[in-house]
Amino acid sequence: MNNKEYQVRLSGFGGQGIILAGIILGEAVSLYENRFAVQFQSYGPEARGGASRAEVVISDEEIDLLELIEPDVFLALSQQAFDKYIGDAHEKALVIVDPDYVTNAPLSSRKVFAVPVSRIAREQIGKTIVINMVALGALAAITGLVGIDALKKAVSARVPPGTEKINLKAVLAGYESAREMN
Amino acid sequence: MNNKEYQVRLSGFGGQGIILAGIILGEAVSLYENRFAVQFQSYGPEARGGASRAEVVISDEEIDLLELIEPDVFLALSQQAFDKYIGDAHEKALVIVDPDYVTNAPLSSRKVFAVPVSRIAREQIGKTIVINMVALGALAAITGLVGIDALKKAVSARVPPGTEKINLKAVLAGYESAREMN
Amino acid sequence: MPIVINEHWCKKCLICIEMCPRNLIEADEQGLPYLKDPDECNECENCAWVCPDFAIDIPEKEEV
Amino acid sequence: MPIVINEHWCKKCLICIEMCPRNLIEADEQGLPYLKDPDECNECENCAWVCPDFAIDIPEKEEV
Amino acid sequence: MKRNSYKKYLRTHKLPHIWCPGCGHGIILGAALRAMDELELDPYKTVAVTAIGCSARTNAIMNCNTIQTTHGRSLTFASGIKMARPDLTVLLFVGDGDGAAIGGNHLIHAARRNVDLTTILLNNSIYGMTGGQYSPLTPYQKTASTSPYGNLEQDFDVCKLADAAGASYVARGIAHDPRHLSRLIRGGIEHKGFSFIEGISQCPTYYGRRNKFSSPLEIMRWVKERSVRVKPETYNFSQDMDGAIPVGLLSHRNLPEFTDEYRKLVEQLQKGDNA
Amino acid sequence: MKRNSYKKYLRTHKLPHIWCPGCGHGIILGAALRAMDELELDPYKTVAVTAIGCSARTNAIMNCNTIQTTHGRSLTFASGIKMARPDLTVLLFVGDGDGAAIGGNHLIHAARRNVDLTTILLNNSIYGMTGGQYSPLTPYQKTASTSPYGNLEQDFDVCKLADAAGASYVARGIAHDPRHLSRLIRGGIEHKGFSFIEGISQCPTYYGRRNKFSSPLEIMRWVKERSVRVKPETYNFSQDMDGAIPVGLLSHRNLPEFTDEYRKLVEQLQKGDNA
Amino acid sequence: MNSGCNMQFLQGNEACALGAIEAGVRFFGGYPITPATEIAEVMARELPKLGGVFVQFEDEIASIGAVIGASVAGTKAMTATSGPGFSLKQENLGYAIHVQIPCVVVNVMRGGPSTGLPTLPSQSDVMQARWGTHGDHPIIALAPYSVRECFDLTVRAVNLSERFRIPVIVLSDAIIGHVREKVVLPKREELTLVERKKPTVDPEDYKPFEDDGTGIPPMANLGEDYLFHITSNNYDDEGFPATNDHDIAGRRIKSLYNKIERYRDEIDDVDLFMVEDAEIIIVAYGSTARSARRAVMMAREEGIKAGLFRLKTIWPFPYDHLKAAAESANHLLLAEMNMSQLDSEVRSATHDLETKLHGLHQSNGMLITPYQIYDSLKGLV
Amino acid sequence: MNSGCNMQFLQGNEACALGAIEAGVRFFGGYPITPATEIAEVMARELPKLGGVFVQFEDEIASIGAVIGASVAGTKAMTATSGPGFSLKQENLGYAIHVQIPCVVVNVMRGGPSTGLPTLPSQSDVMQARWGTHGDHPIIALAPYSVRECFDLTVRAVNLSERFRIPVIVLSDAIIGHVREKVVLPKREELTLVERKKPTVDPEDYKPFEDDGTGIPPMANLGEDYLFHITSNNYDDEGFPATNDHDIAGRRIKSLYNKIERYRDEIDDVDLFMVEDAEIIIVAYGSTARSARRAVMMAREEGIKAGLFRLKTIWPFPYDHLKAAAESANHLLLAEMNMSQLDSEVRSATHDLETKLHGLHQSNGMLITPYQIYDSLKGLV
Ligand SMILES: Cc1ncc(C[n+]2csc(CCOP(=O)(O)OP(=O)(O)O)c2C)c(N)n1
Ligand SMILES: Cc1ncc(C[n+]2csc(CCOP(=O)(O)OP(=O)(O)O)c2C)c(N)n1
Ligand code: SF4
Ligand code: SF4
Ligand code: SF4
Ligand code: SF4
Ligand code: SF4
Ligand code: SF4
Ligand SMILES: [Mg+2]
Ligand SMILES: [Mg+2]
Repeated sequence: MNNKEYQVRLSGFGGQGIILAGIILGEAVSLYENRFAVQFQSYGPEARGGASRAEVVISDEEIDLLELIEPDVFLALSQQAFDKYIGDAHEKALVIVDPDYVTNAPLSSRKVFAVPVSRIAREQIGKTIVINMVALGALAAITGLVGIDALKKAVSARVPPGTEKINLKAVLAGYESAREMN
Repeated sequence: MNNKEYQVRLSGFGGQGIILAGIILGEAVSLYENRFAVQFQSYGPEARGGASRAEVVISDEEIDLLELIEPDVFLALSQQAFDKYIGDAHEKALVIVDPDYVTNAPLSSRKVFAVPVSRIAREQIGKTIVINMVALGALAAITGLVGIDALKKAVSARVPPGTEKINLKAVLAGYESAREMN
Repeated sequence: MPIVINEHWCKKCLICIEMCPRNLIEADEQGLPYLKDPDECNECENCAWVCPDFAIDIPEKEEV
Repeated sequence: MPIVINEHWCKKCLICIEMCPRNLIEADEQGLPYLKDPDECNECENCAWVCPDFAIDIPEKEEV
Repeated sequence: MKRNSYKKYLRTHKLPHIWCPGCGHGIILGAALRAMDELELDPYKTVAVTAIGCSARTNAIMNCNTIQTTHGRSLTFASGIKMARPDLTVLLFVGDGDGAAIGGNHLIHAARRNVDLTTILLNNSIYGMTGGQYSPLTPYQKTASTSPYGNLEQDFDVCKLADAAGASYVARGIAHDPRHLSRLIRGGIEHKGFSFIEGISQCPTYYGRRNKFSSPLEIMRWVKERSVRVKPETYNFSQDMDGAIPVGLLSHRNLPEFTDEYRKLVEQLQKGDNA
Repeated sequence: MKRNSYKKYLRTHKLPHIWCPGCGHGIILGAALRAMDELELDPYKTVAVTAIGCSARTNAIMNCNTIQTTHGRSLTFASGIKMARPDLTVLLFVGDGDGAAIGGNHLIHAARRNVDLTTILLNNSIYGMTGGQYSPLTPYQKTASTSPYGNLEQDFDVCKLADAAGASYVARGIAHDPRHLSRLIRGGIEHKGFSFIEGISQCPTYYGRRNKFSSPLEIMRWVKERSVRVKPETYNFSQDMDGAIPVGLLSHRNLPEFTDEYRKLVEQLQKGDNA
Repeated sequence: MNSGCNMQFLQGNEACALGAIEAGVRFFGGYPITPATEIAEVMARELPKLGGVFVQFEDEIASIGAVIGASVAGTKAMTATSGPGFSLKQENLGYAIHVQIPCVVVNVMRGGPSTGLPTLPSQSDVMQARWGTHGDHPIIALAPYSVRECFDLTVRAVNLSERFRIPVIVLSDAIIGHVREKVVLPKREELTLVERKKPTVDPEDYKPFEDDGTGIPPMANLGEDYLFHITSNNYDDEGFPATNDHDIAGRRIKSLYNKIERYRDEIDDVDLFMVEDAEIIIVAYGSTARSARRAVMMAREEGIKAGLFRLKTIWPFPYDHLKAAAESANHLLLAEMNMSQLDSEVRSATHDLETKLHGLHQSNGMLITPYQIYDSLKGLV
Repeated sequence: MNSGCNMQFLQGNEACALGAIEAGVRFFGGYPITPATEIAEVMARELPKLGGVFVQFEDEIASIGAVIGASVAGTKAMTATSGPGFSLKQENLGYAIHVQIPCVVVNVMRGGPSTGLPTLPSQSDVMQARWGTHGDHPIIALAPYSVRECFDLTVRAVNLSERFRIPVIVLSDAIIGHVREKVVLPKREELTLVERKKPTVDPEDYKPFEDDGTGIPPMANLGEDYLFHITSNNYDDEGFPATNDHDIAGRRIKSLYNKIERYRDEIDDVDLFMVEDAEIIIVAYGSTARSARRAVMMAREEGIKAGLFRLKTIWPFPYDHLKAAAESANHLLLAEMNMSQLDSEVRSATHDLETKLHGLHQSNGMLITPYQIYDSLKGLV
């Protein structure tokens, strides 16, 4: 992708670690690639349970965009999240879904990448809790918005001590599985 | 006195009924002579105990003066009140004092009327509680600012039922005692 | 059916399962509770009382 | 004098008069209290304690 | 009362509600609705008043007059409503932060005045709505987002407080036993005077997660195990419970009720005037 | 302690004070000053905090650090002072309106936290400063400018309330017996934790005049006659006193004090950090 | 002080209480504070005789809360306070504005900040009356300048409040509240009273916040034929929370503003005294305007063409009226008992004019006297 | 999130808390409220490690009361809240202004009125920050527009507060408070910290409110060598009540205003972005200014001579700066996430200019985007 501002929306169930994924994506870009990112999310009671989302804007330059206007990249790990947040996604947005959970994705004009992140988490890592890491890896591979090295550093720095290994493994698994898709 | 605004300040001990006297003066003028009066007083804790004052502006026309600028008439029933409130009294103000209590009244240029109101109350009425009524009567007689009839009506209407007689007697006693002074 | 679970309201908290004195409720694969042995249910209504989501009805006899 | 009344502070409430166990305090014409019989005073300090105006001092023996 | 007839007090089209899975507030609301149903309260003559918090979410799903007010202030609004219209039945649902922190003063004063209001405090030991800060009912040493090292403050015995303030009906129930709680609420509504019912609820999302409870039920059970049934005749608010939680009707007194007293005054004055 | 040495805690150049003749507040302040004197409190290390009301007039005439705050909020300011500087001795003088009406919430929460503050409530059963309106401590049926037909509300037993909220030292004294009151205040200052002392005062100007007391002393005597001495070992806040007023130390407990708890946390964290 | 009788010598605060009673107020939630307490005291004495309710609450927050509650229950309701209490009422005042509950709040202004000058007059809560509560919101505030107007504007406050479903503030001051003067109160039958508009639709069709075309939704009372919900959050037409709906939120705020802007001709209220040919116009309100009127007369006697633009409705600020009046004047003199709080409003109103602006302000607990204003006028010619 | 380290990806609220800590704040009195709660949460975690005190109080009134108390006791102290809590704090805020106690109040603005839009951004407490408390009073309020500025302006708020003995308000908003972005925080030694000026006179000569010529009286801490009195009433130089002294009252209020006006060059803070040759100048602050900056760049690319006048200090309002900047522009565009609250201020500042004023405002819980502003700019050429 070229030198502009990329608007990324990550979404899924509450509890899937979507927010953490957004923060890690932002940190990877801004702390480990010395580029720029801003990250925001929904707050408060309305954000509890049900669908959850986190948003990141990524650029090579300083960013003055503090609200997502229309996502260039849209990741959805649940049907509910897909339905709720696809609304304003850009016509040409890259869409990434978990095909096991998003079964109905009417997206004629958009590029849709189906990455079975939950299956990968379960089968390759043995823990569904790392689903967000798998998704991050996949997103990195598909969009090229962040390098895998920076992502790995960001993950190591953020996750609870002792869980670095398994999380890194998950990121890589997602990355590998999606690499050929790009 | 001629057709202008008269500014009257009544003062004395807290508890001498100064405020009530002010209200009655105002009511006499405005309800029973169909002229105009506004009345104000000090409020709040600072007004408790010690010196007390009430102020009345009297005129034949509507009044837009809501604060005493300088009294034309100044009545003081205690030395403390005299000292505290004489300050801004008009050079040519009429001053009425109770000579038994205001013993030090340095008033070279002003007209001073000494009416022993407390003595009158005690000796003629037998109750010092009517001192304020005696003072009102005296003030009416000396200043002519209010007619004795109106004053009597106002007193009757205001004082607690059953006490009309004694209060009227006090007003008249004050009035008579001061009549010759005018 | 002695109890009816409204799957649109149920939030899969599993409280009903633990609170059935006869252990008659189980969760399906999706985590949704169901009455596994209707005949054993004595309609004690425990499950309905503790459901935080008003998701369990015990139909009136005459309604059944 | 076993008790000293500060007449600038005294507000003539008369509480001291009633609270002296020996009835030693009286009011003068102005309403100001005074100790009528100093010799009878045992310096119990009651009057000083109940004076709301800090107007009564019981001088220390050594100060006297 | 039919088994599901309590549902007429629900705005069912507002369901599912937005409480988290396993949140105790729904259980306590269910107990209250069943009490209303037993008493056959007329929804048109019933007003439920809440303030802000997850506790206040009871309101939008109840099918009667429902007034959601500012945080901590529901008792003031409710007092105005009851004083203006003593014929209405007024219920309150307050949170532990809402009712005992910011709203503590209104609680003790409404109790003192003995206004005929029924207040149900949904005690989940935490500020749920704002994401898990400690409240005046968070037990000593429990953690919350603003007591990461354990709560250093003592918690209120809020029933004792309400009683000391003058509440004439005081009770405590728990989510684990909603039938019992429902009877206590019913008693509170029937009682003429200020009724206070603490309902121990659970917040699995914040309180539970922070304090290592693995499920909503675990919190319910933890409470249940510590609870002991008491009776007003023998219970004394100062008695040492050795960590146990007294539940049941704790006190019950007949005291002059405020709107009643006021009505009598009006009658007396109006008689006097017209006489 | 010399007989008049308590006067070093007075700003004597501010005397005579502006209280009315016979106002009980001066007697209670005198009792407090003598307690301070017995304990030889260092005025530089002592802070007296008040709010608004005749009760707050204690402050300007006391010779120590004196902070007069907004109506009802003195306990919040005092909490901040004490938490920031636990080495200071902090005393409060609050009114019955100030401390129990608008300030009621801060009273119960400071009591709950058990912050080491000594609060003296000057109870004259009326809003003195604003000219005689009824307060939450005005007895039932007494008259005031806003209860011309007699007060319809119940009054608090404010000691019971403070105790129920968590105060670890609770006492009541009366203006008729300032020596006893002074001992109670002294005990409160010595006690480590939240101490609450109700001092029954008199407002002859408003409460007295409205309720047909002909002199300050008559109110003092009225109170005295109804008072009974009790002991914390045997006194129970729920006991029926049949109209009598219990005076003395009512309860006394050892509970963790908040600033102490906080200091321990800091020490623990700092040890951990540096280890 | 029987309000039936004709000529009386009344205090401003008394007149305010009597006005409320005549306007139909039957609930008063009080908390004592100088210089507003007399209003509560009159209410405490009079309301129970009329079957109305007076209660003194534990604080100002509770008293306005109860007032709003009583109003929801269908009773005209009022509270009165001064600066410190007015600050405390702000949160609940915002609630009432937001959920469109009528009520009247009297603020008898005294000197601030904080408890400041508890017994002395000021006009320093004027901007707070506009902006004291958080969030975007409109407000109506009226300022009486005589005892008679304490009565009249309280009646008007109740009426505007019921008509527009909005709290109305009466900004009195310690002078106007405490002064006694002769008044002849209107007879009951001379008063026009406004009652809130009730819904007429079927109960199941009632949406308590739906615009019926007037911008002012009909309001049912609690306990009658309509069930409804009120929320402090942003809400839809049915009164249910809509906290994430930008469209509804935007429309809601605009509708709150519009219901006031649209009816400005009913709400705006200025008293023009000798302004037609005036070269210098004084802008004033409340007790200061009383002095100003006198100053105008003094100036006119000297041949100075002075006039008075008196605000009886301060908020919404009558920009257009002021602009129209000021167009032909050379000078505007804003006289206020504060540090010139309305300065920006006056400048804003006259942004496109050449008129020169001057301020006469004083914040020391003293009324600005006629003589002070007169001196200022003379300084401008 | 160790504040020692250099580059971080931080949330605005976190940066605000860290700024406070770096500036020396050691007392925080909290009460939870969205979207400000994270500030309290960071303080709860960090302060005890530093020996500082975090306490969550029973409400917002108590939390600011305790903050003022702690400050009197010599500790730099802060509280944070949002609209409803900000309304509740107004009475005590006025006290702190009046008695000249330093402290910092952060208001992370969300949509009102009432609880309105609890999780969504707005800038609708801007006028309340100026006028929320009763009585005449000055105030200082700052508005950050980035995470880095949340840090910087909190430090500055603490400094200004200590320097001028006045509460300082940080007006953040739900966007700025919650956004995460990269920041490089200054090192401790790069920061200039201000400590309040202590008295140097002999204890018996200390008058805590006597002007030493600077307009800012030195302030002793409780429990040190000076005894003093503070009163909420109007006070003399010794701090004792002077509730009937008009002279003292008048001087006191003026001195409160003057200590701010006199030091405007230290307090005023505007960021001029491409304004020199601008024909259209946007006036904005906080998150809206962020969008505005972007819009200016977009417009410049199209050859539109746009510029941004950004308020970092909102109060006192920088009338002179705005007038100077606007002099050569044809158009001013005031962009705010509210119903145009600063309109009168901007009009007032440009009263004597020919510049045309326009408003772009939105009150629906949504940020005004760069594109919206850009469109408005285009509409003006
Ligand atoms: C004046 C004010 N302060 C703070 C808040 C933020 N707030 C909303 S709900 C809440 C507390 C909720 O806790 P609780 O009362 O225990 O109810 P729960 O959510 O736990 O049921 C707070 C502090 C507010 N809305 N208004
Ligand atoms: C917020 C606020 N509300 C009301 C007042 C007015 N006010 C001043 S003192 C007081 C009550 C005083 O009564 P109390 O606390 O009993 O003290 P007392 O004067 O009787 O000693 C009131 C209501 C105020 N200053 N501030
Ligand atoms: S009604 Fe009783 S027995 Fe039947 S399922 Fe429910 S809890 Fe079990
Ligand atoms: S208790 Fe209710 S919500 Fe929970 S699992 Fe059972 S039916 Fe579902
Ligand atoms: S010291 Fe005792 S005995 Fe002496 S006068 Fe006083 S009260 Fe009476
Ligand atoms: S008690 Fe004190 S104030 Fe009262 S009369 Fe005696 S000396 Fe005077
Ligand atoms: S946050 Fe807690 S209290 Fe709120 S809905 Fe969820 S579980 Fe219930
Ligand atoms: S009004 Fe009452 S409380 Fe106040 S000083 Fe006078 S007697 Fe004391
Ligand atoms: Mg809770
Ligand atoms: Mg009192």
